[in-house]
Amino acid sequence: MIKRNQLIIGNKSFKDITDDICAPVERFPSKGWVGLFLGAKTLLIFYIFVLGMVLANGMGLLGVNHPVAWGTMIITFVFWIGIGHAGTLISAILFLFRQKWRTSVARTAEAMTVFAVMTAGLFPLLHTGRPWLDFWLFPYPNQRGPLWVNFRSPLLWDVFAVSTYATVSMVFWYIGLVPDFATIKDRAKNKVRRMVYGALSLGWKGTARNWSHYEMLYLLLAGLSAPLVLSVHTIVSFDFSVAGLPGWHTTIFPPYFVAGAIFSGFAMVITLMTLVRIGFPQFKDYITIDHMEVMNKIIMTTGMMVGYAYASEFFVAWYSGNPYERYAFLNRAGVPGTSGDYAWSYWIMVTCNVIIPQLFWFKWARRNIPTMFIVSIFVNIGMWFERFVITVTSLHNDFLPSNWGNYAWSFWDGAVLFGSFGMFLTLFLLYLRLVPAISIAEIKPVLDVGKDKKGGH
Amino acid sequence: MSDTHSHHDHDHDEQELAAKKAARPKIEHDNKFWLSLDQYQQNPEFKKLAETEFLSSPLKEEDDSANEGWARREFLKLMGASLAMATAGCIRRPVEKIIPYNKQPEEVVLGVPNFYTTTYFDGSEAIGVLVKTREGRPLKIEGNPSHPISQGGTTARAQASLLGLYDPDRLRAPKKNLFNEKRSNKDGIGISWDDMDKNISEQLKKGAVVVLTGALTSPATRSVVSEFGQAFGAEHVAWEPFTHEEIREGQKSCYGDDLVPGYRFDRAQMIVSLDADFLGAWLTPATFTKQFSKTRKDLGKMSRLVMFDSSYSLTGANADIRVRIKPSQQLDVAMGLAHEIVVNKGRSSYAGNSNAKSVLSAFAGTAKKLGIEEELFKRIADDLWENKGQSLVVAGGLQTLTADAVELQIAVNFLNSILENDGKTVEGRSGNSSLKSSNKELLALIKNMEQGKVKTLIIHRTNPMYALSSSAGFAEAIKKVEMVITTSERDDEVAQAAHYVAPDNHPMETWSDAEVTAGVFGLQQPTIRPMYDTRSFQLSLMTWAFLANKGPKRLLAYETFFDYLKNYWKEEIHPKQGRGQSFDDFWNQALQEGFVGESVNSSARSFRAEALNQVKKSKDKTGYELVLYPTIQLGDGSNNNIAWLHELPDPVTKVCWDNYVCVSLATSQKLKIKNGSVVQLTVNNKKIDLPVHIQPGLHDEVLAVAIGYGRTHVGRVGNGVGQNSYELASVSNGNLVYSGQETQVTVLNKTYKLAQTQEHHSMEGRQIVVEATLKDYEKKKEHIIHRHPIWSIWSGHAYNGNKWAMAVDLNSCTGCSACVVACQAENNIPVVGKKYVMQGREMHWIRIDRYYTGTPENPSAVFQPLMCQHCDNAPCETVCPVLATVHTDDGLNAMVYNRCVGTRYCSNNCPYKVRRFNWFNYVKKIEKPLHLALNPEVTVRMRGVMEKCTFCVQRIKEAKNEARIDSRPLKDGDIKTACQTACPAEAIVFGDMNDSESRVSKMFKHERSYALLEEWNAAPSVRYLAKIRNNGKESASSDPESKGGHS
Amino acid sequence: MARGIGGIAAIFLEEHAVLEAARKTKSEGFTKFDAISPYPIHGMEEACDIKRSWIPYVTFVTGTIGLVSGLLLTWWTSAVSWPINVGGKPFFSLPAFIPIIFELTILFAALSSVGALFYACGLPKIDPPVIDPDLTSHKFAIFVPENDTGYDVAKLERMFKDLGAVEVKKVAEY
Amino acid sequence: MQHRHDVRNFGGMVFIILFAAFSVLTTGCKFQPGWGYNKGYSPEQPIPFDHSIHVSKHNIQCQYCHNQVERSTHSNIPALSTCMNCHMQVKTDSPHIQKLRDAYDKGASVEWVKVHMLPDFVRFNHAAHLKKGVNCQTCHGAIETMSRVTQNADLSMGWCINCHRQPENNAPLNCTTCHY
Repeated sequence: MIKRNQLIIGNKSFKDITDDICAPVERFPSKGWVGLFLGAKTLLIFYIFVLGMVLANGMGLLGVNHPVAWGTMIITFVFWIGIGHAGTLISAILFLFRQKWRTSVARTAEAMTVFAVMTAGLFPLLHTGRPWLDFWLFPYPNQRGPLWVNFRSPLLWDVFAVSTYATVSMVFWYIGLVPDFATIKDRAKNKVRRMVYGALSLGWKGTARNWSHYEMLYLLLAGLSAPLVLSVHTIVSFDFSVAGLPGWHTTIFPPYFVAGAIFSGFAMVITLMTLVRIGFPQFKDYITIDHMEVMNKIIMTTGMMVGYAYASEFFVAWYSGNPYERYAFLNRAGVPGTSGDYAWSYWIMVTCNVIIPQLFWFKWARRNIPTMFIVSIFVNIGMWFERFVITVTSLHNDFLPSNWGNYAWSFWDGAVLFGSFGMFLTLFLLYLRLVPAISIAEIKPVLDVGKDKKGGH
Repeated sequence: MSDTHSHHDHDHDEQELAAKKAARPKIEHDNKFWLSLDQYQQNPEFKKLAETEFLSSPLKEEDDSANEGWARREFLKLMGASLAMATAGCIRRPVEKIIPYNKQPEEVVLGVPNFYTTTYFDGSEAIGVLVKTREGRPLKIEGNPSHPISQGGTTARAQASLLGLYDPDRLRAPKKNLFNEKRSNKDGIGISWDDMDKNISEQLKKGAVVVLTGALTSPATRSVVSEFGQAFGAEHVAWEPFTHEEIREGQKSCYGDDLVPGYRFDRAQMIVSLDADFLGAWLTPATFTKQFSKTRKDLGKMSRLVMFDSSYSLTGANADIRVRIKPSQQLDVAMGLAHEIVVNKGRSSYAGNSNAKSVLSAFAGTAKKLGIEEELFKRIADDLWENKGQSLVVAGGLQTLTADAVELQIAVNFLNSILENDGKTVEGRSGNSSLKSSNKELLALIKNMEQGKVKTLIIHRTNPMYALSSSAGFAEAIKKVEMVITTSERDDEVAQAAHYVAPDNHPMETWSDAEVTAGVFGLQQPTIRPMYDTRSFQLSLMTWAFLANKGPKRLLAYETFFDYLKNYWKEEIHPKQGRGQSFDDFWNQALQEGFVGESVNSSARSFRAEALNQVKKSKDKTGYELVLYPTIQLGDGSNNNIAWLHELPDPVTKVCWDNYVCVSLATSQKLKIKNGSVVQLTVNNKKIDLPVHIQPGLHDEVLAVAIGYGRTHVGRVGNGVGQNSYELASVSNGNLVYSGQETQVTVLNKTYKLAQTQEHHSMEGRQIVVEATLKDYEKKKEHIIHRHPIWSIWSGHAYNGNKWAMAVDLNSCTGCSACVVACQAENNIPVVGKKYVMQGREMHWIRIDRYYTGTPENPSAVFQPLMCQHCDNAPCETVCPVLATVHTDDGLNAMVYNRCVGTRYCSNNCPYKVRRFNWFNYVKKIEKPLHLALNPEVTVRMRGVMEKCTFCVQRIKEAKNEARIDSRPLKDGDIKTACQTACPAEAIVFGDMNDSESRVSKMFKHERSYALLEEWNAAPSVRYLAKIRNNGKESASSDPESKGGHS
Repeated sequence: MARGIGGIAAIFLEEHAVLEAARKTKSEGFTKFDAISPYPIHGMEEACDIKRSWIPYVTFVTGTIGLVSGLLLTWWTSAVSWPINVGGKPFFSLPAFIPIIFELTILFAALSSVGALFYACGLPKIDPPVIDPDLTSHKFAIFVPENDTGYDVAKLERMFKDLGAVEVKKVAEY
Repeated sequence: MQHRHDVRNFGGMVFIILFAAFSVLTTGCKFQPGWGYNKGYSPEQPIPFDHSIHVSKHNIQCQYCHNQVERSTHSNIPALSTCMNCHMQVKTDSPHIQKLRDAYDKGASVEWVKVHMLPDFVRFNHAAHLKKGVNCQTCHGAIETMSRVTQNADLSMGWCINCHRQPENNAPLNCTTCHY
């Protein structure tokens, strides 16, 4: 078997590992962190104000209109949900594939997932005309007959999929955290911390019997999350593909969306990991350049998958002979003879998602932190525009030319989009401070992987 | 909106009379406003309310977020609200009160509407209408189907006039203006009727009185005015922008009768219109559309309409053959046709007439000169001749008011005479002799005023301060008049210059009558007690005469104009029209039917050959020519404060909330201007800046501008919307010239965004509006439509009982947009204002799509009314998560507002995009008393709720219940949707598909019928009948076999 | 909370040492003893003679329950309780209901599995006794409760020392 | 391992509490039929009009006062003139009747407190129901015995639906039956 690099460098002992990983939680926050946090928090407060305004005045504040009745909120919802896929993917699917390198990034990736899903989850709720009635989307016994819900509507599937996904991924994440909380509790110097983390650790003891149940459960959750994570973005893609609009009504959407989700998810992991490595230098020994490289490879692969999807969409549109479908795609690309009002967004998307990731063919690019950081940012942008292209271009020119129109982008659209980052980052920064960012219990078994004396377990 | 709340006394003849007798001498204007009980009791709190009541307007609305303080309040309120919502299930509702009538008016059944016949008059057309009232509240205007002239047809403006009644900017009491010597200031104060009447009657005694009114179609009013004239030696001058004087003069010099003849498009097989927009805004569009559509239903003998169009008029859009010209060419075309017939073909009795020939000879080879396809021109002339006796040539309207307007009329009359149309399609005697307004008389009056010959000027229902170009000098002249009195219902431009404003009642509040055409009289009866302290114009005149104690007995004898009117009918109308009925029967019948009499038949009149000599060939002009034209929305601009009309997009340009200058494509390229770039028009030294709208199909030397905009004192809605292009009219040798004036264009470095509800104008080769030439249709029959093989994997639900459906005949629809306003009135559809129309948020449930076909230089237009298609496989229903839109067992696509959470998924998934979303809480912006116009049968939608056409489900219910109560089955035609009743062309038919005998199911089986986006298999319950163009050509622009649905 | 049970515990520093110790303890005939480690140690199950976890059965059963209840929910509400014609589709449109059914299956299975873990490990525990705080960091331990067959402090202490325990201590309660 | 019992119970307790909270939240008012609706609402009226006297004692038909109910969606509250038809003579001495009379003479009215309130987006058609043979009592309860009008049913949507659902009534179940 080919010799592989160590997963953890710097000849750590178990104690070192514990110390390193617990450090951010136990030490006083660095200036950098505080700065970032204040920034994020301000953005979050702004976000809350913006959402309040939208709630108070109505969706009319945003650019949504007739015919483009879905806009920034849905786009950004899909964007965050997409990002929220990498975590579970890494922790579940890679776990099933016994990919040991996952251990150092799994925890943070999962955290990212949870926070991304939280951020995303707000949008479908808030983008309705009367958000205070959203509870009508749940089938609960009522005094109206009772009147139930329409299980045929993809939006209802969304409700079930997203809430299930949120719950399960959160549980999955928490279960992974339990032993580490116990560790922190036992290391705790002051009473409060001991109490808090004691409660969080649920009184975990780490006896062999517990571990055997624990590992079994972890395996099960991984097994359940794997199809779940695939189903979620499949169902999100149904929101579009089940509708009849040209450019939406395509069978390729589920795989295409899932690929896109993994793509954007890993990009976001890279973005965050580079930051974590800067913020907590000791993590460089755990989140090594090798880890980054692996993920960059995944980014490039999924990037090309997405590119393939773009291409096949065009082919199918042409091959179908459906004039509406054909027009929709020619219009996306801005072919002369179409309105092509949104061609710019289409080409931004293609550039960011298909062309730029090709850099990763080169090893230096895969292993160069600044490069991969920039690329990952581009991918994030590109993936937001992918959803923009899908949502807006299909709606703005559909069947009857008489009601063709454009999206009326307003200040509030931008505010909602950027504000959502405030929410995400605030949560993420808090996470870095309060929770061991790498799984202490999971990383120890892979300590020896790649070490010369023995080839791991 | 529990209806048991309304509790005013209902307006009823006997009661009203009794009340008036009691209230004498303060007659029609008692202080009992009935807006609400509080106000009724003069409650001070209400007074405070009333003062603060008209603050915000949806139209002037700025982005609410701008005001943060407000936002915070609003935000907290919302927080509270949502909390309340969350627990709403578990708290008692607020206490509501029921205030029953004091005395039950026996004709009022709560919740059951009453219909009153009356007449709507807009200055040119008197339409017989039914006013639907509930608990004494006018709610809707319908055409009166039994009316002999308008036959149930209405116009957009007639439909919208309801809103004028509830206009918050109406004057609520008489006013007095205190002027300085120069009359430069304006300082209005309130004044009591009594004081005002005293002062005025004193002033009147000085004599030199002039009564300036609009065209008075009401015989009784005319008699009041003339008797008032006898009293004070007052001269009566009638003027309004659309004088139709040119027609009368033309008639006079050709036949010697000074009237506007009756045109009978229903008898015409070949129609040639020279800029007469008779389907849009010329003369009596509702009636004409009715007549015209009759000749388009039976394709066996379908009429042909040829339009020589200098603007892109609605008539031009409906023409089988449209020829673009500029105003200075109108005369050439008319005479050219005559030349073609008389000289070239040597036809008609004038073939031998040397004089005629010599006059005509000047117009030889017109077609070539005007660059009109000569073959076409010849064929038009031939068609006219071949259909002689049943062809019709018309010209008129502002577009034809050039220097040689009268010559044009003479030429047209000449054509009609040689074609033996006079007496057949042109009826001299059945014309409307009441349209007597005159530019010349007005200009003469202005001279007198300048010379101080006028001491007192009484102005009624006309607005020279706005609608008359300032070059006529009215504004200066009026300052020379000792006392100016106006009866304006609002503080308008005239009221600015008047000493006294004696506000007139709204037509719906007051008695009157109308001479619809010679021999047909209509009654106008009030449908509501005057809302404010106003008084009818006629009663004002009577009162002043009464107080001065001058004038014939009849003028002084009556306390109310109603008495006068009734007596007038007894003396003048009953003897002629009575047919031996007792007067009371006659009167009641008139009230019930809304009219009496029938139009007199007329025979051919002899044409005075010498008239032809007046026609001179004017030298050919080059350079840009101005075209001023009225729009179907605003007409002459008198109802400019009605938001419905401003938001109603122009049927051709699809622009709303503005006027603009239309230029042809070539011109725009020449001037390097785009839609919305601002240009300055200069017409003899008068300048006006207007945004550009590029209008395909215009003559390259035409600059077309709509009049009726740019009012300064009409009210919060209309003020400052668009530019007043009346200014561009100019006075030349004692008459007003509107169109055909030389115009300079300067491109300004500015842009101004126009609100356009349809921005894409080609069908992209999709089968949307199926159009075929008559020839093609006769050859191909049903194959003009490309059918798709459609199959489904399951049988679908069965519809037993009723299955509601609608058929729209695109061949009849003229795009007149009456249905749009009718729908808006019926269904409480909010107006959103220009800002939000630009963001694509207009709310119309039925919209009229307009597509251009053919070349961009001279495209023809097709119209397609589009409302919810009520698909059996409704895509919107499948995707609604909360079952807010579902299918009913009678085939309706139900929209349940109170269940809707507003995901807007349904709108996305609707291939027709007919759903509308309440982006803001528009209903909160409805200003009192406009809320009285809300239809209690239709739920008012709140913010965040989707809405759309419901097939007027409330009317379905109403009809069903009536049938149930009378225990009879529902028959076809019992249910008529709002758009259907409004349509003057009878293009819309609603009914039960399961009843194989119903009109709609017959139309569904028609070979021209097709469903929009059939291949999409949403299985709509609306089907369209293909448009047929009788242009004598084969394979028209959109041949479905080559383009439809494919490409 | 009530007191746990006392016993003896040996602390080790090496993974293989504690594995060794576990095997020895088992061979000595102890049954109730348990091994404590900061992370799951492969082979510890056999070493301590722990049966395969029974949680998967819970997962399967509850998963099935989720599936069936999803099916029933969608079918009963849309086809029985109040059938409504939505977009001309059949009242019971099974294909459209599959996503719901699937998600419910997963949800039920996942949550109940976690519940099962809590049950199996008796979580949550409030402030359980700790033998050595480093046991969740880098140390390993074997704990033999005093009620185990043939429990003999001296004997065990000797045995663990031989096995290389860095420390052997009596635990009041665990 | 019985020494874990207490612990397990603790977990169980938490679980049960959570479940209870959840079910209360989701099913809300479900367990108390009529809770949150105005069932039993019986406000003080400006004039204590007594149906039992008028209907049961003097056998006045409902339609005598609510005379439009068979023609209209609304059942009208009688105009004061209707009351005065009798009360010109009957019981003129009663202070309440005098109150009524004063209002009548002043041309004013009486502000009755509305008892049966439906939301504005709900359309109930009296005439249609009467025509179908539904009698007043079905919805208004034993109104003829009420000395003060009391809301009898909760008038919730479910309550309407339950009646419309019965096959023997073959009443429509469309949304547009009540909402438009």
